[in-house]
Amino acid sequence: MKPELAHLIVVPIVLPLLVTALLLLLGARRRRLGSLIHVGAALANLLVALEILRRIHADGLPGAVKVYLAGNWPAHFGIVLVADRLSALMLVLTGVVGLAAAVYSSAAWGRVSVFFFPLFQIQLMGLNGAFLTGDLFNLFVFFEVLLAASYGLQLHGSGRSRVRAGLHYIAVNLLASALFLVGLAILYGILGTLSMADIALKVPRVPQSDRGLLHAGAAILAVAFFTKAAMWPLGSWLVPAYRTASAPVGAIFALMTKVGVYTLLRLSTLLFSSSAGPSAHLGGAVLLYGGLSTIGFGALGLMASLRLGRIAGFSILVSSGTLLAAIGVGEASVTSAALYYLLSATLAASALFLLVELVERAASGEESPLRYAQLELDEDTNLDDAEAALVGRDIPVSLALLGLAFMACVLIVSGLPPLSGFVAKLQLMMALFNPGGAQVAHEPTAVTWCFCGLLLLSGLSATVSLSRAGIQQVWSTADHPARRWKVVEVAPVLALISAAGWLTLSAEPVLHYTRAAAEALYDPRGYVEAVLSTKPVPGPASGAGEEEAP
Amino acid sequence: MEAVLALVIGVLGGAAVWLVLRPRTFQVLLGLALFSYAVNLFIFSMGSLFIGKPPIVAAELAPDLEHYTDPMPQALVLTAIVIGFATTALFLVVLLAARGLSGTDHVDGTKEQR
Amino acid sequence: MSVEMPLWAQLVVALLLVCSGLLVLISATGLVLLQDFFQRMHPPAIAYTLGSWCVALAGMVCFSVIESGPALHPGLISILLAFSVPVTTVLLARASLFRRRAAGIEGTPPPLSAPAGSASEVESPVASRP
Amino acid sequence: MSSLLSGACTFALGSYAVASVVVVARLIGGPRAQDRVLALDLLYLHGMLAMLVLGIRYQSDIYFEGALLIALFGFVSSSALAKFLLRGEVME
Amino acid sequence: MILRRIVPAPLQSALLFALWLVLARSLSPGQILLGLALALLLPRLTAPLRVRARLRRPLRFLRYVATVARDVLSSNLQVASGIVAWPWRRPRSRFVIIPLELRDPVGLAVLAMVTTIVPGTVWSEIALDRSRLLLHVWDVNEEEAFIQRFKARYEQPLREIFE
Amino acid sequence: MPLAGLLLLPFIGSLLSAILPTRARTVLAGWAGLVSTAAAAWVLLLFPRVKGGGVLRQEIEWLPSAGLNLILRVDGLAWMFALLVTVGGALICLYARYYMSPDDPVARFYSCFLAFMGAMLGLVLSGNLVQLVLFWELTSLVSFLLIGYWHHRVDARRGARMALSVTALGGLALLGGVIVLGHIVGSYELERILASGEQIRAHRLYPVALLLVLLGAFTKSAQVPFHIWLPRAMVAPTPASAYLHSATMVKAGVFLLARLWLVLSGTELWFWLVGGVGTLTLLLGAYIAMFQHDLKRVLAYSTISHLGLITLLLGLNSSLAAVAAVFHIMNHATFKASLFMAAGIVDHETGTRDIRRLSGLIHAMPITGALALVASASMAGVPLLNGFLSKEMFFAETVFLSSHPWLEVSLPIAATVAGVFAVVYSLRFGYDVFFGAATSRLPRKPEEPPRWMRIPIDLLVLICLVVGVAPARAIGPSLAAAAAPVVGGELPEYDLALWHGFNAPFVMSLIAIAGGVLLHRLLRRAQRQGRFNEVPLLARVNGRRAFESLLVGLTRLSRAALRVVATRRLQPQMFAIIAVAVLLGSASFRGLPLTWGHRERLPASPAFALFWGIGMACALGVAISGKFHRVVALILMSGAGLVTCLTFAWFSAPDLALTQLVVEVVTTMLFLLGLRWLPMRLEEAHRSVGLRTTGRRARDLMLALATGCGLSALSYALLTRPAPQSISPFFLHRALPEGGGANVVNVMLVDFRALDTIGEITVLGAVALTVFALLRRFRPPAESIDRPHQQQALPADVVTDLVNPRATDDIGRGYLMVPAIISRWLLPVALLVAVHLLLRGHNEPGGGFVAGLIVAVALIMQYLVFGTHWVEARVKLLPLRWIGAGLLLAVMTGLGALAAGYPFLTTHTLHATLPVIGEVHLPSATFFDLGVFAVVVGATLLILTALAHQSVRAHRRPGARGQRSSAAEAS
Ligand code: NA
Ligand code: NA
Repeated sequence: MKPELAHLIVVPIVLPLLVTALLLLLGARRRRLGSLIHVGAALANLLVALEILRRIHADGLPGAVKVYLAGNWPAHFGIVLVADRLSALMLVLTGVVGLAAAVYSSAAWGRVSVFFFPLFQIQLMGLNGAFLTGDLFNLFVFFEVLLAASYGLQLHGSGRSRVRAGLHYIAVNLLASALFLVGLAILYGILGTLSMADIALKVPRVPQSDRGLLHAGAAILAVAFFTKAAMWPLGSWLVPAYRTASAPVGAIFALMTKVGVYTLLRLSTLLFSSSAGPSAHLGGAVLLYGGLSTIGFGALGLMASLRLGRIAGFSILVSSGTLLAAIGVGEASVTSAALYYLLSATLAASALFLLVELVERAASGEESPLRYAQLELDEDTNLDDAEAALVGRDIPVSLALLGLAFMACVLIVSGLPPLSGFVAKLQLMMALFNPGGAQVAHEPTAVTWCFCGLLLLSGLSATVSLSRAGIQQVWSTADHPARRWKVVEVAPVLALISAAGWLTLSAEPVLHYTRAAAEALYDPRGYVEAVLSTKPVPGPASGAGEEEAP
Repeated sequence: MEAVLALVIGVLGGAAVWLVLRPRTFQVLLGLALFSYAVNLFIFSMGSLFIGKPPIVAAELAPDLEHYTDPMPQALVLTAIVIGFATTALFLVVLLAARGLSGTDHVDGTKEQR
Repeated sequence: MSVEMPLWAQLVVALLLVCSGLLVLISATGLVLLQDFFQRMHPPAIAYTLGSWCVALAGMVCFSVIESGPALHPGLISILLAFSVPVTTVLLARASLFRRRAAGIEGTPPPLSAPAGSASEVESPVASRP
Repeated sequence: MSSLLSGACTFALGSYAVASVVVVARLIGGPRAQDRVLALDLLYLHGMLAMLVLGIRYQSDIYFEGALLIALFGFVSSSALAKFLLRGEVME
Repeated sequence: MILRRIVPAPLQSALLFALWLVLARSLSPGQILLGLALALLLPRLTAPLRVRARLRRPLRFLRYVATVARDVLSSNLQVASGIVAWPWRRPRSRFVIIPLELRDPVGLAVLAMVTTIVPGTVWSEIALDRSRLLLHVWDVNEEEAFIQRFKARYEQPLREIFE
Repeated sequence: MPLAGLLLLPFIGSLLSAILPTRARTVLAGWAGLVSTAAAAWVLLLFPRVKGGGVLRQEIEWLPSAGLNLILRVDGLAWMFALLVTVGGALICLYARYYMSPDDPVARFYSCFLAFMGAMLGLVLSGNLVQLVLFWELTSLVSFLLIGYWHHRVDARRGARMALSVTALGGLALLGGVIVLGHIVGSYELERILASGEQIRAHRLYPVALLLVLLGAFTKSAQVPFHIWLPRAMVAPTPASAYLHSATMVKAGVFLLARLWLVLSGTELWFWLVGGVGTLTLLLGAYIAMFQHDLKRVLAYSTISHLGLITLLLGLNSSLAAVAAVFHIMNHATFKASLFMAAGIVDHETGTRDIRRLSGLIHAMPITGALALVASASMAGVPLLNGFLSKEMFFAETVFLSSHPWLEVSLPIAATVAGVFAVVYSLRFGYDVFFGAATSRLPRKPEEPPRWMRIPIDLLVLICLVVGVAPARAIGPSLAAAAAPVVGGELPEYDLALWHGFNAPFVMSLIAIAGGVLLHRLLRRAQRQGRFNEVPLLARVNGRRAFESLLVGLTRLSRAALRVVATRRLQPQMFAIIAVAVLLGSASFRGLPLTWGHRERLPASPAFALFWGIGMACALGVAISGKFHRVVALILMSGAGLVTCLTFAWFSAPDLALTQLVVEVVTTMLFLLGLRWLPMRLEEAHRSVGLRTTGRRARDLMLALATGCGLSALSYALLTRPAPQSISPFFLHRALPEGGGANVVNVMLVDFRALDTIGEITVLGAVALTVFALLRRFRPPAESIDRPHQQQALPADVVTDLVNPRATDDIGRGYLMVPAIISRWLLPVALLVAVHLLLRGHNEPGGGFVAGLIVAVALIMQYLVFGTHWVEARVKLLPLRWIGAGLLLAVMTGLGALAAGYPFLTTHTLHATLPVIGEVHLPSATFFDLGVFAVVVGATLLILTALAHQSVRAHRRPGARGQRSSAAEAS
């Protein structure tokens, strides 16, 4: 890394915080300037993330890892920020979704409360930090940062159902955070370190008498992440909380379960890699079966839901389950496909959350979908007797775009061609059937069948449910006179969809990238070495160079 | 003494779990607050506990774990205390808002459901 | 810990500590033993005053000897206590009076501020918190 | 640390502990809220005294600030409780 | 007058300065400088909430403090022995209404502190017009004698000091 | 020229028409027709190159690493379908120009239409099965848009949705099948798969692959029971129906069967599944078609029947049958498309499609009538028309089948019966509409349509005739080219002649025609008498209803299931989280038993054992009293907090003790502020506790016990273990020389782990903002809007010392006089102590957190005694600024290191020697700690004062009694 840009890694954390401070000092008076700063910061965030990704990828090494020693202390003593391919990918995803949501929110949401923008920025900071940190406790802190902001954002606007959902959301997350701490404490008690890389080094050397404790710590830690990733049966909180959140918040929340997934992926590959001795691949089965049941749960929920908001929530559950199960399989090829899936699913879910609000704004005052479900059974109109004329109706451009965007969301969420959702599911299934590549003979196991079946089934149930809700809520919107949507509201949706479209077209380079990321994950030596060998900048403050073994 | 301390942590945790599973929001709040005591003590007990060996280095003592207690868990607990306080405050306010909006202090916002 | 105190200092400190322990025990006993709330408000004063003064004095002696210079800071505690304890006591006594009047407990004096004749500062006995 | 001093410290600490147990009987048993508040206030005092004695026992100054804080702020909780009992709200 | 502007509350500043030195446990020039700065700064910061009172007779006040300290000791013993003797002899605790002449709030606050730290008396209620005080007394034989002694010993000096 | 151009052409056309003026129907139709015609011409020009079994191929890189590239591949079969698609498209464009209403914004229609054409072309040209699936689903999607074109109609929306749901199901199944095939062969390329027939059929997974692929094909080609979507899709504009539901989309299924015939057929399973479903569809479709009254539905069911026929042919495992199938695909496309268009014209001209209302139209529109009659004759299998030829081949195949004896008998019978039915429904379409007395009771007066609207029908009917009369000359080469790839290049012997002699198939045809005419007479008579207006036997079977019921049922079922596996209630969720943690935690010790360590135990201290006993008692007390005695619980919790604090102090953690202590105070204050708004819960005297409640409590108690024991065991195990090889000596070692502070914990907070601290203050700030925002919209419970009962109990006219600080400016009155003065005295002291702790924090216990909390508490105490109004009238606190400034200071301190070329948060210490003071060390960490301090002050104040403001707001709220009585209170 060029020295003058060595600090790039810390920017995704510092920038939002700085903006938060500025926005707070700016106060409520200068809204326009505030929202300008807000959007500008989100844009800068994306650009920085892209630059980090570009640099890491440009390295070309299999285990390209950039390490930043916050406070100039050597890795396992101070807190270290690590950007590898996976982190960079998540940063970019955060950047894209964050920018879209920021632009969307600049339309009106800031006006509702002066705190929306600061909280949003804090949320970004938390997400970025969680993706970057290489320290277990710092991870906890960034989890708390992003959760604290998310509490505020979720509750934004208040109202009965929102507060009720928020109460559950907060209670569940507080409990999960407590478990996080318990698990983390046990790991520290056994290993004496908090640096993830250092932990990875020490896990194989844990004496047999301590290993049970180590596993218990890891298990309790995992339960916290399971909860945050909304694994069944710990994920019932998700749908109400996400459904009631305002649109840009829902969009950014689409990322939040992914943080849980990311952490599970990061820690399970780092701590329990194949070189972890007796602890290798610990908990894979739990992840796998938990993930599968989450997919099933999500599919059920999709089938059962009539409202778009709920459907969007359940689609998040499905994606979460898919990712968890894919991680549980523990194969680089499957993980690579899962990473691609993660990108696609997150973009689609974010777009969907933004869309839901636009649609619901237009369709407010419509008949309730529940009544619609009743209607379906009752009448049986003959084709001829329908009163409506056989003359098409005009669809305003904005609505047409929105309709197309909605359709694109449906396609991606349910994995129908030709968009990225299809590529993702295809890749996943191909990888599941041939984890070692097409040429390597491999007998599909029951799990493979189950996984693929659930993938297809969840796709079907997404199709059925989204088309049902879409027809009811999007198409019928066309009957109404033109709605007032602002460009800044429609544009982010289209941008997210376009990003997904780009994913489809550039599937090859993206998959190339995710493959490299996944392979690096399953061979964490590069990560560990890079982190532990990074030297502080020599100078008066830190007596660098004379680093000693712990 | 270790056994007693472990017992304290267990009792705090058990009482917290009991409260967290209760149907009244205020009980859940108390439970979460108690749980943070338990967790803080739990983290704290991970460091080697010593009496009278605070991690405040003095020139005459060799800076090792013989003469000072482990500062790391303390730093962690300190952060955890503050975060715990913040989240408790938040939960309290949300609880109040929920009580005001739903007219009941049941965690699900529904009337009696015992 | 490196400094060994002279015997007289040890004796003084030990004596003060034992005194403090005994006083605190007595005050606590009083708190449990006594039947009436207002009676129970008296014993804690022993711990607030003499009980803590003894310890503070012991601390002053001890640290003065160790640091071979006047160590006044333990005494600060006693002074601060003299300021802070009255706040609680005043409010608590007033609250107790109010609650006893509200509950209609025998032997509670009528409010001082109300004009003569109005017996109570509350309209009717209200269900009060335990 | 001589055995005399440490014995005295142990005695004082023990007395505080026993006294605290006795006080906790009021804290839990009440019977009325004002009793509990009074007991809590006293419990804080015992905690403060224990810290001071620990300071003497380990001849360390680090316990002093804890005691100072209790002396300075121990009353805040109990006054707030008392005011709550009296007025039903802490800040009017 | 310039001095007055720099040090708006000299007594408070002095006490804070002393407090700082005690807390700092050091008499180094740095700490003294810092203490001075704080002693000047803090009264300014808290000026809107400062208690405006004048200690008219400081020496009388010191004597008063000594009296109270002595009484604390004796009352401590009295109450402690009362508790120890409780199974055999019940103290005659009762409420006593004390007619007040002291009206200065600061003086009354000091009186409240005194009654609190002297075991055996509990400040219970003060009339809105500050004319009467309700005290709960640990052990009182003759009410009138107690009232007289209380007024002479605790109230009268405060009137001299603050009014 | 690359094939990609052919594929892209319709898509480009589609995009262009989307942006053309939406009502320029001539331009649009012309454009779409031009595109289709160009594509058709392109396809036609390819014929010489595929005629002799040649294959055109173009590969475009997409996902080379996964072995997935876009491969465009034209062989005979693909060519034939491409021709159907493009020529059909061109004809339909012309037709649609006249069919669609001038008021209709048709740009969308043509855009979708061309997109569909592109998708269909992509499907038939796919040289890669994954790509085939891709375009397969694309056709479903675009057809969804076309069916729902008139989306303001409820039937259109439903029809579209049903089509999408069913075909999407099939598409996903097909995807699964393709994945399995790809797994078996090791490639998704069509050529490799076609070459691996043996391998596939022999593979263990063949049945799975077959089932999944068939599911895809059957749904698309409307085979029973997935046929239900097709009749409902008739709500599409007729041009779309004519295109999608005769020639193209519904043929995708049979195209797939033909495409993979070489690989998948030839097994018993194939025979029974494909043949069986085909037969069933053939018969059922024809049967239902007879009784339909809607012209388009007759056509729809007849299409189902014909698709069944094709499927059956493909299922017979005979290459001759496969050839017949291909032939029938072509024939069906011609006559069915023309029939659809004719139906459209009838509908367009008369305003109805109800056969019962239509009669004698031949008089009004003789040419259209004639064309329709020829086309329906072809559909009925009348000789001299193309339909007859392929049907004859079909009859022949059923007759010459060698299989089970009963099948050898029953299949020809079934075929004949289907033939009879076909004649009946053809007559219903042809005879019932155009013959008989001309009726005048029609919505519109019928007349011949515009000439150009009829041209497509003219052409198609002409093809029917030409092929029917001179099959070998007209279609022979194309059929050969199309059929050859299906059967693997080796065409069986067949004779495309009109007359094969008086053989069994011919007899069957005769029987069918005769029987059909007879049956039609009978049916007509019966329907005149009002009978058989519903489908006999199947009247109650309603496909749409069944589908909707299925969906609603599924929805209900999943809701029921969801109630079991998910919950909207909090308690089960919390239970699940804890239970899973306990379960997984204990499962970790399977095979690795939990043992205690051998660390030297701590010296016993009865005093602390007692204190801890108090802690436990308090905790249990909180658990017991939490429901009804909130204040008690709060007090007890403070007790537990104090014990925690003492524990910290005892075990050498002075910083923790300090922080815990102040946090304890603030928390108590916070809870009390909250309790003001939480109406009291009164314990009911005789509350009966149900069995369920008891059970749940027992369950919760068990979990609480388990968690408690688990935590105890874990902490005991770890407490007794020797300390691990910790990284902590490093901190002890470096704190003073490099961190510049002796208090290692503080140095960790502001230096080693400063990033944690940054996050932590951010959390605090975020929570404060959230609390503030939430409380701005706070609506208190109805029960507590009024003043607390303590205040209400005071009669307004009674003079009391219990003054409300809101009501008076003179706070030196009443019960608050003494607290007010003392707390004002203590304020500067507290601030001094805060500064003391802040400044010494780096070297001794203290630091920004504690200092900040102390300042906040000191200020809050002023609120407590003076009330919100009084304080805020005198002191401007601006907590938001504190938070912002604090964050800024902390971050800027961290960023300062960047200027010196060090990483974020690197500490620098300023060493200076000042005149009087001497040596001064000023670490940058001090500024960092100052930032922490500011955030803590701001956040704590913001949270507490926001709550405190509620009392003020409630006071102002209309309806609150406080308003009236407060004045009296003050007097
Ligand atoms: Na007293
Ligand atoms: Na540093």
